[in-house]
Amino acid sequence: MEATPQADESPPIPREDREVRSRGARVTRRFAPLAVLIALLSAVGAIEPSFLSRYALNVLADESSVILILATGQTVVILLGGIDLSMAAVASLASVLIALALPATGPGGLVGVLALTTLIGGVQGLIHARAQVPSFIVTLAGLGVWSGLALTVAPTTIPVAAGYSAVGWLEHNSVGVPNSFCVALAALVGLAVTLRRLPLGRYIYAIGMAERAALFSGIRVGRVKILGFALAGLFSGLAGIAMVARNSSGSPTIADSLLLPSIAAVVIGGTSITGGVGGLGRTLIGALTITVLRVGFATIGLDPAYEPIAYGVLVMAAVALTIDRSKAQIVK
Amino acid sequence: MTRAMSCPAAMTACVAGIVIAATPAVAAEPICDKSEIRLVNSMREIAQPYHANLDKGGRLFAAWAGLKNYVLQLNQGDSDKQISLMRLLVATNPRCTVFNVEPNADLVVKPMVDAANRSGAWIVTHWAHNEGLHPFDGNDHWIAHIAVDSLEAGVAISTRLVDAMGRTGGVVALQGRLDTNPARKRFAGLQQVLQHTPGVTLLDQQTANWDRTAAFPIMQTWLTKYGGRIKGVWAANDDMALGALEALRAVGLAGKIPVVGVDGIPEAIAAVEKGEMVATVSSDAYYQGSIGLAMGTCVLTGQVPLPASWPKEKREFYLKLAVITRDNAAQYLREPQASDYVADWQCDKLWSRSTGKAF
Amino acid sequence: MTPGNHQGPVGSRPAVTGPELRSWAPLLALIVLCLGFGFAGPGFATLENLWTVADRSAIPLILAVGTTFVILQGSIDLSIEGVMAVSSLTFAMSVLNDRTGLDLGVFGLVLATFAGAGLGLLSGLVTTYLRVPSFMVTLGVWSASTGIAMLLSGDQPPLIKDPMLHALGLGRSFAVPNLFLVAVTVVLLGYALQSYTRFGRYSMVIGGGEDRARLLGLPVDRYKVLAFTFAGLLSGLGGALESARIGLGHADIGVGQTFATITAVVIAGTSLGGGRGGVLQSAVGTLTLAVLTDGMIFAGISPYAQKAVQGALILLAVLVTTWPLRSRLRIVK
Amino acid sequence: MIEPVLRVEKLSKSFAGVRALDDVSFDVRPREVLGLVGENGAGKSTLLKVLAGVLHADRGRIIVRGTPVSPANVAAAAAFGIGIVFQEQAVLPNVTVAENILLGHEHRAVRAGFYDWRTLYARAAAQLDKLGAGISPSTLTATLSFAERQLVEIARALSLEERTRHEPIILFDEPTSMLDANGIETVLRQIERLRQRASVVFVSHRLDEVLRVSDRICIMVNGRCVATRDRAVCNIADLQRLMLGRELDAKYQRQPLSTHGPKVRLSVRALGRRNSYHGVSFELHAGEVLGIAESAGSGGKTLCRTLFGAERADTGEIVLDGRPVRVREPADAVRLGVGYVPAERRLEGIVGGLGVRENMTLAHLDELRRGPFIDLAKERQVVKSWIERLRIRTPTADAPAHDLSGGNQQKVVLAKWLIGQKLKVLILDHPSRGLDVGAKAELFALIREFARAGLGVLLVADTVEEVMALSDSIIVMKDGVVSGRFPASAAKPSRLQILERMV
Repeated sequence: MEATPQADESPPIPREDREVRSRGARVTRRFAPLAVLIALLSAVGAIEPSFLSRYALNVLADESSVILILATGQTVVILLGGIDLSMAAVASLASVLIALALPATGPGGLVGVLALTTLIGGVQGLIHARAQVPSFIVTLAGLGVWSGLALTVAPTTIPVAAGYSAVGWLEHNSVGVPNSFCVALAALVGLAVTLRRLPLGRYIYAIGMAERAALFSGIRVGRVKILGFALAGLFSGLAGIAMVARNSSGSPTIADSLLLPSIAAVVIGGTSITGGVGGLGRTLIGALTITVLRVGFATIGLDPAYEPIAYGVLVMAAVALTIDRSKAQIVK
Repeated sequence: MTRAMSCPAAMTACVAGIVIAATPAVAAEPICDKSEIRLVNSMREIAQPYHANLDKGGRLFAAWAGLKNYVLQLNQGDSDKQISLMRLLVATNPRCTVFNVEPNADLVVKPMVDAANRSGAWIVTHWAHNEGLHPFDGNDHWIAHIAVDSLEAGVAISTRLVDAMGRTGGVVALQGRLDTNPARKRFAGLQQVLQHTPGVTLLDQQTANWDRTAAFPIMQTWLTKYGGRIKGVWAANDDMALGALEALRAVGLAGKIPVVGVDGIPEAIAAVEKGEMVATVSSDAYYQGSIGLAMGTCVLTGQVPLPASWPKEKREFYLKLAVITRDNAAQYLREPQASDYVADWQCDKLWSRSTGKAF
Repeated sequence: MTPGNHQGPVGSRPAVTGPELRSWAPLLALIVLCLGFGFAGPGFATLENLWTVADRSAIPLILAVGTTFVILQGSIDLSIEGVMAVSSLTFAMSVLNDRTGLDLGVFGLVLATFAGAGLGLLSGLVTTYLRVPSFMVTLGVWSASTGIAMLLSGDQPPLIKDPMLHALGLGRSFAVPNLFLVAVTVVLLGYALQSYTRFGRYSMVIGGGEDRARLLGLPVDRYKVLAFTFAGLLSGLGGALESARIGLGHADIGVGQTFATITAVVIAGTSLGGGRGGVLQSAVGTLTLAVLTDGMIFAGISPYAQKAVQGALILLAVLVTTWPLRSRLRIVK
Repeated sequence: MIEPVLRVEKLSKSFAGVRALDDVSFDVRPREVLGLVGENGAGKSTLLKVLAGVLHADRGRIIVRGTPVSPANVAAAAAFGIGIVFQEQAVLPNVTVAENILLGHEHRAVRAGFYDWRTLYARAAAQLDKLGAGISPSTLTATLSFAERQLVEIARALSLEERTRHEPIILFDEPTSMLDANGIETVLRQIERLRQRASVVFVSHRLDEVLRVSDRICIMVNGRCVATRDRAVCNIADLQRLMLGRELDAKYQRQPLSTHGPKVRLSVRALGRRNSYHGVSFELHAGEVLGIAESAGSGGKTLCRTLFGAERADTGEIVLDGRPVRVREPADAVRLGVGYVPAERRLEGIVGGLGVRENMTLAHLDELRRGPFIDLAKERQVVKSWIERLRIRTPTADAPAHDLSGGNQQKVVLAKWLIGQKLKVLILDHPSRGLDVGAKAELFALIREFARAGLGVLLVADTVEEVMALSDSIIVMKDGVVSGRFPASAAKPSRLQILERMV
């Protein structure tokens, strides 16, 4: 997956039709995802009205929190033009470590685990950026290593023996909405501000859109990439915490089933897989869509088999709609 | 797409239970009208015979009790989802809803019980072992936890195995996924038996994740590694036992080396009847899939007092185990009818299959 | 070409010794590995265990051959598990079984294989005509086909009752496991395709320089679609054979295979960038993994550790092959 | 008069409004070698690409042996008997020589999709024999030297003889630019041999080569063929005079000022990079514009990219404001106050998807921060002022940069650096590439203006016109070494003097 630099000689796409195309893409990118979400919600609601009750929506919010956290981290990496296949595995590892650590360390342990997962992400970023290995290889390898490690550290489910209160509050409602969702949302907003208002954010978009140009503008591309993957690691850690809070225990495979949904959340939201285009608002929509799919289908008694099918189709459709074809002539 | 947690043993319909001190005859106020009652079976999937039978059992009861509202919740091995599905459903009419839960993993029990207590729905759980978590500790809506003593299951099959081996020779053991309680307990059962059988040694053990496809090559490697020294094969569930059996078949040893498993899935029972397997523990999925719903219905219709008033041994108990061997295999191959269970569904017979053994 | 981008230095002879040497390294690694386990304990270095490893590697070999062509072209196929699931159930339900009345025998095998090919075709078409990166497409196909398999599977995995097919999956001919014979045939076929057909050679060409291939007006898309279809075909065959061996059709039959296959293909020097490596390399890689797994069971190491080892291997392999390509202006996503 | 095998009539081609070919016309006669010369950007490569079907003309006709054709792609062009020899990077390293030669038209060598390697090798060998090249068709192309790969390219072009009754027309697109002396010799000898069996169009920067192999030479300026000369009646000097084309407009006719201060901004000492340039030393003063004139691939461009940290230097040192500095990556250079305006604007200059504003401030966001945040108000105001100051024509400050015209994009890139408070040295890499005359003039004026403000400006360009128009002092580079120096103090050099030392 190496970008092919076009020689300056090669003819650029005539401006007008590029405008048309990119405007069309922009429109679909912005509105199609929201439309899909609304359509799904109303469809499920029509069949099972209680699904739209305030309580049920609360449950939805709570359910979406973990996916939202994972997807938020994933968004940064995808905006950079990469992908992180290891996030779910790292989250599982984190859940185990937290469950082991809490009794001894209390809240302090959480900080430690977050630091560790951030480091894990950073290391993957380092290998990707410095050794110039495609991110999806590095993280595919990471997926194996970290889940293998988690299973070796603790082959069994580990109930939180003591100190659950350190994470338990996430499961309560303070402002009428589950705290876990508030936290996820807060994290998302915080990151969104970073992306929009901090130089780092500009750098991330610039790298995703035109890495060379970013490099030639004096951006330390390697450093930014490492930072991006470190962020993904941090959010994997957060997801791990949310998982422990929700299940009052950690397990080496607890988050594994969320890998595909979290990536799907990002691309279904309309963030382009080739990088540089998209944002966290879209990821929020994507995450909610995925959640409606996950629990909505089951609620209306649809055979769960249709759920993965829906993912698959939606992912392909979303990428086909949002991908920026003018960027790379060669798609691999 | 994580691996299935297979479904461990339970017990059989045939053995009559010691009936526990009958419940007070005084019937309480009905909580719901029959028409309001909603029955929910929450389980992993229905792609495996065991789960399919849980569902069938539930439907048999609903039909027998004349309750229209039966809901099946599948979580596809996703613990998170199992919890969310329950939380969503109790958004409406919780107090007339009964959950009969086959936990995807131990860890889902607490969140689901909390959901029940908060919403006022009623829940009966199976299998899981949650240290320090009991229905009678103020969890008034957790009607009961019906556990299966996996240790006992492990002991049961292990005993049959060593006997079939003539109490000498080497055993290889295929473990279930190590992050599940039954896997650990059943293996503990094997170790217990081996302690008292000096003639038999454990040659090797590996986890095959409850999985037939994974068990096959492991068994192959063992066969080459230990060759003739393998005199018996122990598997934590039937699926892996059958995988190992295929490996034996490939080298013409099927039927010559005793194999044991747990679950009593049809294939395994057939193998037992053919003599290719020595024993399996049939889990009466039909019973497990219906008894929780029966308990709930009795509570809601006021035919039994509120669970809070029940003695501990009625809130938390083990099912008795029976083992399927060549002698009794035939009777398990037949598809059960509602009539086989009507006796157990009576509100005064709800505990007919308890071992009475406390935790 | 500006001196800025990562061409070989002007006028100098391009470095070739690196790759040339490396191409033998994997084979050496495999041999060393065998020797290591052989000396570590008794029983490993026996003919019987040789056949065990052979049998274990049979289906991975078949999967690896298909995936090799996709990777040679610089694409990737993550759909293996899903495709295997679908073909497994198609197979189990079309041969003599306890679910449907069908009894197509060997044609069931063909049917299942074509089912796989169909899914591969889908991946290929979406990648080339909608221009969606292959790893996203195949991720989607993986998910979708898993769902399809679940639909087919219903509430009870269909059991295969056809003794002939069961024997095919389990039996041996002249002491050699049947499946291994099938696998060897597939590998040889794959090698022939790679070195004697336009499909094989153009896969190399596309991997070596897709822009050049398009410039010369080669039907690149056609061969890409072909590669995905072929990969799907072999994933289908693999799924069906796995079912024949285990005796039932199951949606989880291929779990873990995608990761293992890509690892196998990559560790023996087939470059994910495309254009370098081949079927024989993939075969060596697959055998290496099989020996590793076998040896680890011998050594009593839990399979959980193997996951980690595979992960480490894939990274190591890619590091070794891509390290020389590093340059300040190289863009890698 | 002999009937030409190839006639080009009023061919025109524009890229994003910039004329690359402007009604160019010429003939190629049977078995003749036609040399095509002209300054970089004169349209030579574009012309060949159109003839070979890689690009498509906007207007005009291509007539092969009396029949008008418009090749859709390389394969189609080959069917008309037109073959092109790309630079050697084009061959595939990972397949055999034979496959490279016959790629796409294996014909008899592939039956029903199956390769008959013996036939394939035999047919490839036949092509190689025409060249008398001692390359085995079965070797892996990666193991060949660059010169040998070039021969493989030629053999591939020759192979189209088999598909046309007529003798082929072979186009050479700067086949020698990447080769060393021996390599060049081999290729030229091949072109000599080709005369026996084909017609050739030969493009090169090196006039001596052109004079040596061509029968006639067509001189291109600004996308048109301004003259055609027989080899017999012209010499390098004539060609150079013709290449410089019409006398330049007055606005470029300025005496270089040598009024820049004595302060040395940048001094480069014996800088060298393997296989690119070596032993380059010079000093760049504050307020001075130093121009490096070179023909493509002579090392000057790489040198500039080295100073910006995009390339590594093997030897020598870089001294900025008296302090020796190390630049590992462009970011280091930017921190030190060095800016770079790249030639590949769309690839390295602008981030097409981002707005003008984001592009302008990308390199100096730290200077626009309030606390950790970007001070958007300040940013807008700064950007606004620069848009006015550089007269950038854009609908809004937030319009996507790729919607701007080349000239305005270039101004945005310029502004990106000028915004920087501590900018010391600005490196311009072919700044006027792809700009029309008006945009050029405007750009040059700006550059001079800012140079006066104490900036050290380093310019590398391959057209004498551009270098002359901007520079106070001039360095000429050829084959990686400095082949001429014209300090501002000395008398102003003639454009011929410079060209002589370039080619």
